[in-house]
Amino acid sequence: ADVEVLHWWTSGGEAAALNVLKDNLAGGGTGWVDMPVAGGGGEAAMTALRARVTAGDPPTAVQMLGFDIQDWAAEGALADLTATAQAEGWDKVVPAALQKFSTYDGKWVAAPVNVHSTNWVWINKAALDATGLAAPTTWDELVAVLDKMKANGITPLAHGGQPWQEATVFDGVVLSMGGDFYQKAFIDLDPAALGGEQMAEAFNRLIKLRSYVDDNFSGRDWNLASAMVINGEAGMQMMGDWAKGEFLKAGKKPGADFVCIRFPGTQGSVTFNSDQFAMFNQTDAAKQEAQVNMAKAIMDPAFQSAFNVVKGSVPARTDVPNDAFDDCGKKGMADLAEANTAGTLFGSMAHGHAAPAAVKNATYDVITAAFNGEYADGAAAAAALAEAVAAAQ
Amino acid sequence: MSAVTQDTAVSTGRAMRVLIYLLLVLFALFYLLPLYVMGINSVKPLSEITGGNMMALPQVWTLDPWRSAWSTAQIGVEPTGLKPYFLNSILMVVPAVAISTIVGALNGYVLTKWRFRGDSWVFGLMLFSCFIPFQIVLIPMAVVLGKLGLAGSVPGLVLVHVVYGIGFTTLYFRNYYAAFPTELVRAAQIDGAGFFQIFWRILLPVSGPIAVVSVIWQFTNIWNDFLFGASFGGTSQPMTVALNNLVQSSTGVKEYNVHFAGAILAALPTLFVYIVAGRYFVRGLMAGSVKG
Amino acid sequence: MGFLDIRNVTKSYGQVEVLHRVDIAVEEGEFLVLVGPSGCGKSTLLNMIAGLEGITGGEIAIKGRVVNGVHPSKRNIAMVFQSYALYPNMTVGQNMTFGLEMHGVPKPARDRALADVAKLLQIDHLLDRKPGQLSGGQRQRVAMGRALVRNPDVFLFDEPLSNLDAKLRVDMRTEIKKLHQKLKTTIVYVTHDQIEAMTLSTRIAVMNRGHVQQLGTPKEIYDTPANLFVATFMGSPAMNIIPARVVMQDGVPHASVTDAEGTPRMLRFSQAAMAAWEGKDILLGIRPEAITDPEGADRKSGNIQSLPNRVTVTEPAGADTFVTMTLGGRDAIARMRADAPVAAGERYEFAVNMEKAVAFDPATELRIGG
Amino acid sequence: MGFLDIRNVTKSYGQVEVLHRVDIAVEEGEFLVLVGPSGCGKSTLLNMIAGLEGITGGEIAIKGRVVNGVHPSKRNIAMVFQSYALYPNMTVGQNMTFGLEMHGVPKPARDRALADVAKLLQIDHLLDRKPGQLSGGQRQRVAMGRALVRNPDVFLFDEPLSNLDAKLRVDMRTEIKKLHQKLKTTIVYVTHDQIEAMTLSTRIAVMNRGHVQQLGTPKEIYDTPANLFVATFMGSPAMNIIPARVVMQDGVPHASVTDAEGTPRMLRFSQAAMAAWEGKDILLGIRPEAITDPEGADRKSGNIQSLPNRVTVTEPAGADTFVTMTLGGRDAIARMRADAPVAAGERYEFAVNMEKAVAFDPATELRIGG
Amino acid sequence: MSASTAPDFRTRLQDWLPKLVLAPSFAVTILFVYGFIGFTVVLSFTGSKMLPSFKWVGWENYAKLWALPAWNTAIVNIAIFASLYIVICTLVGLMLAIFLDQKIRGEGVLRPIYLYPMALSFIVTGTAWKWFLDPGIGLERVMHLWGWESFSFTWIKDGDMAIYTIVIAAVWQTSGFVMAMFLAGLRGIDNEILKAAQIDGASNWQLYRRIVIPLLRPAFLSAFVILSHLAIKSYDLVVALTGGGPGRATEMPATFMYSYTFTRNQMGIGASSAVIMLMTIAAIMVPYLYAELKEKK
Ligand SMILES: Nc1ncnc2c1ncn2[C@@H]1O[C@H](COP(=O)(O)OP(=O)(O)OP(=O)(O)O)[C@@H](O)[C@H]1O
Ligand SMILES: Nc1ncnc2c1ncn2[C@@H]1O[C@H](COP(=O)(O)OP(=O)(O)OP(=O)(O)O)[C@@H](O)[C@H]1O
Ligand SMILES: [Mg+2]
Ligand SMILES: [Mg+2]
Repeated sequence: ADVEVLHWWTSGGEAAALNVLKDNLAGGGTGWVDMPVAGGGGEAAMTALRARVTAGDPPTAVQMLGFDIQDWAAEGALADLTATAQAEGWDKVVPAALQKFSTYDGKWVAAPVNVHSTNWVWINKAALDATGLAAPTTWDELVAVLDKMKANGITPLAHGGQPWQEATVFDGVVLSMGGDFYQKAFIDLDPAALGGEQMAEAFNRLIKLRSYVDDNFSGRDWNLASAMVINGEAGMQMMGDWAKGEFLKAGKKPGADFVCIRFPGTQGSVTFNSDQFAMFNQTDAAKQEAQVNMAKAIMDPAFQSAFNVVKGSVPARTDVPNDAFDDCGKKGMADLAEANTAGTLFGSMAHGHAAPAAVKNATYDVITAAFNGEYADGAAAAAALAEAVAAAQ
Repeated sequence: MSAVTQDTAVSTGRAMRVLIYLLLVLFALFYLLPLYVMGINSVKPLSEITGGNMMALPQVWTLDPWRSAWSTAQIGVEPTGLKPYFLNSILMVVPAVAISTIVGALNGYVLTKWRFRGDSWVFGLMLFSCFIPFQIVLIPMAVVLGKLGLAGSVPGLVLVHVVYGIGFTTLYFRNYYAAFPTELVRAAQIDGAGFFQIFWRILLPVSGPIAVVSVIWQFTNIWNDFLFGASFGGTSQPMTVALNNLVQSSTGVKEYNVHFAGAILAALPTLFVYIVAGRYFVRGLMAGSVKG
Repeated sequence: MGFLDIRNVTKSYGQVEVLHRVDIAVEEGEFLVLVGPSGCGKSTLLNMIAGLEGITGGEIAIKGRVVNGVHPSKRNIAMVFQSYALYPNMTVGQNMTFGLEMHGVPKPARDRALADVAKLLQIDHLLDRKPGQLSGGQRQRVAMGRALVRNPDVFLFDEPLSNLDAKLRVDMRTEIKKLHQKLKTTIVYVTHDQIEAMTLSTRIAVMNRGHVQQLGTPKEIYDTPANLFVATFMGSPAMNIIPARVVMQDGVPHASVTDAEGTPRMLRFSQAAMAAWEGKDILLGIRPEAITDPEGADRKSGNIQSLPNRVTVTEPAGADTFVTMTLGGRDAIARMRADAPVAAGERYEFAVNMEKAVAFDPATELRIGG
Repeated sequence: MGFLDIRNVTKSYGQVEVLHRVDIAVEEGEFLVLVGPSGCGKSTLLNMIAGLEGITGGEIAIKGRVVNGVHPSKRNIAMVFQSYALYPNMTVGQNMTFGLEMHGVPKPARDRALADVAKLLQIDHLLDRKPGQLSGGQRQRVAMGRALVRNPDVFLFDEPLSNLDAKLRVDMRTEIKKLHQKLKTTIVYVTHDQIEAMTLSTRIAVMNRGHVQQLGTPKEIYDTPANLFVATFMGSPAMNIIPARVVMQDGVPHASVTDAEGTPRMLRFSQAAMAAWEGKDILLGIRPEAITDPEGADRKSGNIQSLPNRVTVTEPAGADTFVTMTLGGRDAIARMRADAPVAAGERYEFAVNMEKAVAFDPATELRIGG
Repeated sequence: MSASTAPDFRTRLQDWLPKLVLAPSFAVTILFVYGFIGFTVVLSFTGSKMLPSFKWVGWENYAKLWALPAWNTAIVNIAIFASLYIVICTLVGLMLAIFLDQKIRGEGVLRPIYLYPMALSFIVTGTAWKWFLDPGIGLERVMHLWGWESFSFTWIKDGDMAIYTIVIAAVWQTSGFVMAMFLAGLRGIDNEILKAAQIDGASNWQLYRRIVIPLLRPAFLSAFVILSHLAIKSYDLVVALTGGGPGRATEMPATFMYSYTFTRNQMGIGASSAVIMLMTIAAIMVPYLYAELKEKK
């Protein structure tokens, strides 16, 4: 039987990476029916999914992020993979923070493919060297480097003005205020933390970062921002690990041409988002079998390695050998393992792994507004954030 | 209709005419500019785009982006280019346009030549369908398509496009047939022709101009539709969805030249239709179809 | 019982009754013309005979068969429309045989019928043209041919000549007349041109506001109009309607009419019965051709009266000269010979043919004096 | 030099010359009617006078000033259009004063002019209505009012009555005639209705295919048409054109015409000059009203000839009866008294007024015999 | 009356056929348009989140909707956008139509150029304009490269101005269509009226202002109706051009409705915003339809 897969990895490297999975399945006699819908980080795909499910014709497997999985599971639309998971021992190799999304009510409903961590900073090596400073590890060092870069006549921070990009930056900022605070504010949605002084400070930092961004940032695609770093127009970019692909594609070498660091002050902690394949209920036995085959194939360590090497992310299993990965990839895997054991692996707010969609979007609204200077200061923004989150819940 | 197509009797001075031509040409440039930008950048290598002048002619001319967009670009897991989706679009557009045009023609025929009590109401109700935002019908439409077993199939898409197209086609044909002498229908009745015979033998043969308008309108709308295609296309997605997949991927590398080539490729059929049959479009508008 | 019977037929659109109890029996071979002002219901009545409009009340029978509710194609009628209603996408030949085709007549028979009719109407050389390539007169002929080819019981014509220019109209009129004399088919013909009505018909029904005002031969309608409406509707220029008083002189009734100066002038009636109206006001109806110059007056008439009066306007129209004068306080028109020696502002001695004069009761507007 | 001079004017659209060297001088106060079949160039000529079409060759002068190239608004002309061309968005009053407003006439003066003209045309009660709320006749009046109010040198009318029904057309015709008699403005008037042309004009220009065929008074045009085209175009029913041969009898020229049976009948010419055509074939032109019943014949005529013939069709038209017969192998029409005792198929003794007959050279189609 | 007056079968069938032919379209319209509108109205009173649910919440969604700043932004934006878009499109369309109507050589070439943007999908339009308006790579950059260093055109990046860039692109896309409508209207005006006005002494400017433009009233009305409904429905262009940004500065009711229904899993609020949009469209359309249909009777 075939699996029908709804996803939004439609072009270039992503699609090539997915092809690895497709070929794997084909080897096992399971066909692949492709249903790609790109746009808006999966928004269009989710709309299509809703139409498919409402029509009573759900795809076999759907690429999905964070809370969407939980929401669909709550609707009772997802298939139970627990038997397979137990047989394969998934719960031992998948970080608990990921399991929170892959399971619902104690049952496995999705198979995680990768972990993207979002608190990365990509720095042009030459630009950094020109400042004479080391790669920053704290907020103050970061500000120093940025100031120096500004003085050197380049745009210190390359940024694309789309809400999710701003939120990605803000993830790092909040995480740099401490893992507990991140947990309280974005995952527990504690009103005190959301509207409090620390959040005000976080917003002030965000507003500060805005001052290092050129005027043309709004609406810019993230990869154009990457290109600015690559060709030295800008000093650094705060972006998830998918940005690495742009650097590699441009023929740049990690360590030699560019540097990858965790957002200053967040080394040891990781905010992540994880692409998973949620399995939708199927009535046909053959399809159910294909579905199980697909889940197994996804969790196959060889696949996880092969896929993530191409995609730039790190495997969702912690037991995958890192031989195939480059420096940044190795660092990412190590950080993930470390955070997992230390309990500092957090779902990314910006990528819908901290709170449900309504809250996420309400947060976007405030972050974007703050970044665009609509609030007088961080305190005002923090107050607005607390209010918006409360309204969205 | 010959009286309608004559030029105005207004005479203009020489200076004024120069000014008019100037403005007309300026506006033509304004309208052509985006097409120029897309065209010129679709024949440049990517490096010239990210670093260079958008308006400049390419230093290196290349047709690779076109080849790539058509047949090798990655759309989903398959590096197929837009080619296979083109066929999907055709399979969807042709029946949808044909059915909606014929149904519209029949409706227009009934609404003008077989009037009955309340026919204006029926028409008014149908016309309103032209004006609803399609996002709102997505969920209930999915339910209905699911119940009909048409979800995720070309026939399902055809149905959707026909349903939301007949408002327009009916409007066009109604306004056109309203000007068609009712006496002809009466003559045919006396000659013994029935309802459908009158339609096929008398009205349809003279419906050429308005049929062209209806076809252009429906063709462009359906060809360009994304929302329904993405939601109900299932595995037979139309061209727009593929194009969107090509240009919108969120975390992949963006090959702008390929995107532009793809965009033009996807627009070619509609551009072709407009340029070839465009004169009838204006003529159709003159036949009164703009009203409503 | 006639060949085509219209019995007490009424027609309403919603609340509005547009035809009131119309009752006409048409004999076989008759040429009935329906005439009347625009909107009086002529086309509606014709469409009801054709079956294109429903019948609200009463019944219509063709050859004794009641046809209310029978489909138009089953009535064995043919119709010629004002706009000709030729099918623009078909050739002349196809236009003419479409009805036969619809009635399942096989091709050879159709072609035979077509050839006959085309020859009769002299349009054999046009059969392969489209209507758009024909002149107005040719189109009119094709429309007639389309009707003829069916060999129907009744022909219906709805203002078939009104789209032609004046000259062609006269020619086609004669042609229709000849055709009728040759074929002797029953015809119902609608027009609002009263010359057409007069020349073509065997009988005329003058209609107004959904009522038949008078039904009779052209001569009856023209010479003895039933009422003021018929009198003024038929004839061009219209009959002069002159306020007058009936006065007895030498024991015979005269009409006393004031001339342009207000002087009463006596015109002897030919109808002795007018004596009954002595001393009363009436409306005197005299047709323009009955007021003329003495040289142009009808020598056969037994009652030519002289009427001196001042001329207001002269309009030489080639064949005749129309002269306007004031009579009984109103404008009256006289039709005179082309070179009658009249000039505006001068006095002239007109000759009035009182044999042709009629009188109306001003109150009821009905004709009086028998 | 006239008041309005059209000198050798030609007009071409691209390669096609639609007007060929037209040469007309219009006197002040004249009423010139341009008449001719559709497409002969009447409107084109009028538009050139108005300045709405360019002049390809020749020149047009108004009051001695050459106006070629002068903008329409600067020519001091006014024009009434076939469709009336009233501005639908303005009231009647605004329609009528728009021209004055455009010429910068102050409001009080405009209002005065409006009041005068509205009174003259009896449309004072309509001034606040929109054109859409008027009947055809009222619209026509407003269109005339709009022209009158400007007090122009020349009035141009392009078929102003052709959109009215027959009755109204006759009334408005008389009214225009009266108006011209009162105001004495120079008028150029286009029509293809020859009755209008005859009754209204002081002079007529008959046009065909861009040529002026004849320019003359109505009587000249009607009685002595320059050629066959003018003869048959003017008059309704058209002049009968009968093939004949000139024969000398008793030293005077006669037309020998074959009757329905083919028997030659002699009709004596009034024109002695026809003797020059002895033995030759000619076309004899006799108007229908010149062939009549003996009782209806013109008593003043000095040359009434008797013509026995068989009747083909009779068309009683109320005022007259039209009788068709065969003469010289062709149909000819006679206009007779309404109750002339004729019937189709029977023989009758017609009276022909040969004083009114004309003759044409079959080759050149020009009138002969002086 | 005799029995033979009952209509024969064929006549009766012919009486019914027209209605039978119209019936499917009518049924489909009732279900797919009015049924769905009804469904949306019902949804707007429920607590639907990700999928439709029928938990009745009364007017709560409406209350929430009007409390949302983004909705207010959307309302303000649509007001700005719709008024500018309608006015500019009408003016440009009218101007082009009047100019094209002056016996222009090459009208056959110019007309399709003005019309073709209608043929393009929003993805194409959005991509092209986004590029063109982007200061970093588009017009501004080109001007800088060509030596006009002080040239600045950063509207698309400016929260206060971005809405105007949508106006530009939208005008670009539909003004040609409006031009065609006006052209059709102009060609329908009786030439004799234009002649009459010239003889009356009107200059070209007066001729158009006093006579022609008032006569184009029906075309204006049609243009208004079509443009206003396009404005209210405008979704594609916003998404493709600015994605609602910068920030949420170019949020419109249609994008708002879509995002609440499909990406924020707040279908109830989305439905209530849809109902408001529908009511606005109806408020414009119904009187127009009523007048139009009554007049044609
Ligand atoms: N479908 C209809 N609904 C309502 N009234 C109608 C309808 N058709 C015709 N009428 C009215 O019926 C009356 C008669 O119309 P009809 O067409 O028979 O007139 P007519 O005598 O043929 O006029 P004309 O000479 O203008 O053709 C008119 O007053 C007309 O307004
Ligand atoms: N713009 C034009 N281009 C080419 N030919 C034209 C044009 N306008 C008129 N014509 C031709 O010029 C000739 C004269 O036209 P015009 O309108 O003057 O005729 P008319 O005598 O007024 O006819 P009608 O009685 O039908 O109004 C016609 O043959 C017509 O086809
Ligand atoms: Mg009628
Ligand atoms: Mg003309």
